[in-house]
Amino acid sequence: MSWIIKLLKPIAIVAPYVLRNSQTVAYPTERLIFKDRYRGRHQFFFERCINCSICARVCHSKTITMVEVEGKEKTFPQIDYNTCSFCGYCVEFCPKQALEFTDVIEMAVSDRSELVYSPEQLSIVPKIKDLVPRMKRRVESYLTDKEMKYRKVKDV
Amino acid sequence: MSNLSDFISSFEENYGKLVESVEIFEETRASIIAKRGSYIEIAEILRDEYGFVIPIAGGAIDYPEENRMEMNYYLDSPDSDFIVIYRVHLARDDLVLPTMTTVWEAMSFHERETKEMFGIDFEGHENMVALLLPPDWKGGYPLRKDFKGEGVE
Amino acid sequence: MIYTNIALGTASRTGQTLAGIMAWMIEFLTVNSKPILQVLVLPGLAFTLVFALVAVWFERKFLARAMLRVGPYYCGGRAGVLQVFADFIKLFLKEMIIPDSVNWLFFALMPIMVSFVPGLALILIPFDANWVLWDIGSLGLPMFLAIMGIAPLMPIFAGWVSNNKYSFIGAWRVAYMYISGEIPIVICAAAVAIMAGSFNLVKIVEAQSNMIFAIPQFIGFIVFFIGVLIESERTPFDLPVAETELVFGWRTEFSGILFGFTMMAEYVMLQAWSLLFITLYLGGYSGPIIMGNVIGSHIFWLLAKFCAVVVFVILLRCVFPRPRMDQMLKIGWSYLTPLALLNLFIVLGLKMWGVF
Amino acid sequence: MPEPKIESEIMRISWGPQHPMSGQTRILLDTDGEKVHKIIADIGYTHRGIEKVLENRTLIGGIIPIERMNMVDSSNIGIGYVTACDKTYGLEVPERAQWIRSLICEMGRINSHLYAFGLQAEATAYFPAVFLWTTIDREVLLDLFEELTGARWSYNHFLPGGVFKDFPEGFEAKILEAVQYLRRRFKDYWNAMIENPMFEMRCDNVAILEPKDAIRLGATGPVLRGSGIPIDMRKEEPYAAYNSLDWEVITEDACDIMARTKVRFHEIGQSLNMMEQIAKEIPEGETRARFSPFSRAPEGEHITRVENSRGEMSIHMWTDGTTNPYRVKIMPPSLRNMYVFERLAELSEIVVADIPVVVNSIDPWYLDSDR
Repeated sequence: MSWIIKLLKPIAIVAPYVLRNSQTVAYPTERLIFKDRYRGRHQFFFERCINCSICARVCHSKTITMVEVEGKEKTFPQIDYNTCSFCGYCVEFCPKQALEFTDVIEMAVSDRSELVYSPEQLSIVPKIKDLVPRMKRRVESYLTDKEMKYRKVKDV
Repeated sequence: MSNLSDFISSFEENYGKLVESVEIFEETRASIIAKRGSYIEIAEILRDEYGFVIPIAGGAIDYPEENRMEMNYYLDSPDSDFIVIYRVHLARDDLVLPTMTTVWEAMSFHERETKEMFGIDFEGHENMVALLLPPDWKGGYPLRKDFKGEGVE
Repeated sequence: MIYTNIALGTASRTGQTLAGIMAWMIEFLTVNSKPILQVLVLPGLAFTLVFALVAVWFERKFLARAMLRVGPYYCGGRAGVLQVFADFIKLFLKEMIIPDSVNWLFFALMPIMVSFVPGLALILIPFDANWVLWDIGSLGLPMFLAIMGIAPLMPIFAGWVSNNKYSFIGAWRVAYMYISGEIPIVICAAAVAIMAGSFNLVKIVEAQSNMIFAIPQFIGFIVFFIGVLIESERTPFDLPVAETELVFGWRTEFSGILFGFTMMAEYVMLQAWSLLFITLYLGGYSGPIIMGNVIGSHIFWLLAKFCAVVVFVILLRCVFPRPRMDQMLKIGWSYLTPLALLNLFIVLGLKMWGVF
Repeated sequence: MPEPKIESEIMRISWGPQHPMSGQTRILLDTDGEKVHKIIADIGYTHRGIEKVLENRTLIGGIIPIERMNMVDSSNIGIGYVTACDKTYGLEVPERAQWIRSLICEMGRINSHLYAFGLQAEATAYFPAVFLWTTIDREVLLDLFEELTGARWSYNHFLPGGVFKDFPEGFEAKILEAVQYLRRRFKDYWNAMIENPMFEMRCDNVAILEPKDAIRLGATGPVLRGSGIPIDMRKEEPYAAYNSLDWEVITEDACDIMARTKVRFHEIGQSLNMMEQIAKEIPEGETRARFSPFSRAPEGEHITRVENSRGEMSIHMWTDGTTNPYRVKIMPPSLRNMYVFERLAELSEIVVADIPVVVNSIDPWYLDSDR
């Protein structure tokens, strides 16, 4: 008789799973809120930068190059997102916190050259709403006793 | 032989002559530099007498300015808390070594990789085929210091 | 009485105007003519097709929930209802690639036969007391088992005709599996027939009026159910289509609507076997039994039990992994067949001491 | 009467990189239809030459390529390289940083073992329910990683001399809540998968690896501990904070696939206990020793041995005074386990249908073995 119980136990465990709601985020309509340390796209602040190019030297895959910016005589970092690995060294070792991370990850482009962000482009961070037009609400995850659920944080 | 110091002392007076040098390196590793002549016998002694049966890995390093290469094997034993690095020096122009697969069978992968990365060929290795690089790789030996990317059109 | 004579071809009611097969055919149609609704809709064509579509949709949504995801989402509102029609139309419009080293007639015919032959057996199932499409009386059960005996040959021919190493191995796996699954089923069906005293499916259902056969023949109930899983290639026994080892078993070479037919075949086989399982063990179309008498026998009960069985079979798909081929045959031969024989002896014992 | 020799013609099946269950490698099987006589592992499909890449990067810049050697378990590789850098620079890592390093390593180990479960379930055609359960349970850990380090898999939160950032406030409570949640979830795994009779039928005494063979062939990690030999680098050469946490090495002595799966399962239990201890008893203090990213590495030669989720991973680093390492020799665990897998066909009875289950019980990570 014991092996009949052994046969029925997995069924008894898997069956209630069917009643749970799905633990997926419907991306274009709902978008997760990332934690504040999330390493998304950079944001560059012209006024804080002292042009020391530590970020260019510390970058392990040499994606940051210092480029001229018209209207200013100093050179500022330009990030090539083709080879950036989002390791965070430039943000960490910049003495004046001129580079910071945002939680923008919608960076799909149709041409590789568009992925090379000039300093001006880096300093303007588009709002999530116009990056993801069909987005209705922002959600975050929380743990209940049996499953991980997603709840609405704010409407957008 | 669980203790490092008495392993060194016993190995020193038994086989000190057959080996170039035995020293403690980084206080939990024993580094033995072997002579080309008695290379396999010392390996068998290490395995049978001192119980180093676990083959961890094998790899080479290239010193172009001293015109030599060094092949080292990393060995461990279940009941010792230290590992042995069994090294041998090779002149850069005759890179030939007897294979270690007769002593530790699992070294065959590492020897195949060293052959294609450094150019040291191991006689007696039964299926010396490229391990990581594509079989039709025409270029030089990538991990050598003087490798400038030939063979990659 | 009349039908057995006609079947045996000895007597003839009307004058022998047209000789031979044509006479028998017209004779058969006039005597056995059923209202068009029964032929086309319920036990007939529409029920099979609708069940295949609904089952595909239900399985994808149900198993998605078991895997904590959503399943088809965008087609037709949030329930993904149109997903199945989208798949069907996609398969319909896809190009049918017929390899040139293959006898194209058989290659195109086999998937159709694979889903057609099990469909034949559906017309023997009694949906209500007089709601049997092909009412051949006491030949019901043996004819069903005969048709379902031919059904496994179709995947074997399909695998053979597609002339591909993987599908050849898959075809022979089908052969091993069906033989090991068929014999316990036939023995259990025999036990049910003995207890009910007749081969007529309607009489079997009526014999279960005071107690459904699942309770006295519990062992036969379990063995028959596992046999149904083996026959309809449902996980945990879907070895011929084991994608982890053979690419897709005997279905690898078919594409387009031919592949659509092979997918439908799986559901038609499941439908046929589970309907027989319900008529033999769960009291077919008779309603629930309270204090010894049947509340009301209506087709609704048959469909309700059918849905319950199909849901349980689909749930099993995400509970059990798939055994190896030799373990599978060991289950079939050294566990199911002796249990089926044991069940037969129990039934004979009950019959002899007049308990039933 | 001599036993009739069955003339079975051997055909060589290529279990190619495109096979649904093969991963990024190719396995050549000499088989006569069912029994597998010989396995030849043809690895190297994902060779990126990481050892050469490390030679033209600064010591600190090498952390990022080396963590991409095994994305699922990148923390247990990064810790090896960073400990080697600590020894090279002679840095004294503060106590709190050691505890944070152990926490990230243990969370990486759970993450990697969960992924191994998912593949194991899918290999026995468990209709990937369990694979998706593990993916969603890993989500809990990835959220913790995201909160602490900012990235979801390649964290590179380690720096020579400590870690990047300290815990965000209220992080210990989140760790404890995640640990309770995962413990509840693992009862389901144990009952639904390991106690499952069909799973036992597929896994019991299949592909048996005797202890003496395991040692001779150089098996490591759960493969070695599944054959009853308690070798674990966290006990042999304690690094990070493993000597101040109390846990024990898990071994099973059934030597088959089920034993290896059970070793991974109980190791997750141990890692959860460690996470709980760290969350409760982490000492105070700053988390990074003084270190500049451009400093030159003093001349030297150091070996560190670290317990990756798949076994012992050692790094032998030669430095010659410039900012770049002279040579870094990486000894991945999956290369040693792949050799064991090659020899397994001669040691025990394997059938073609068993290959996916056997490969996933050894759980090699092909990017790891190819470097």
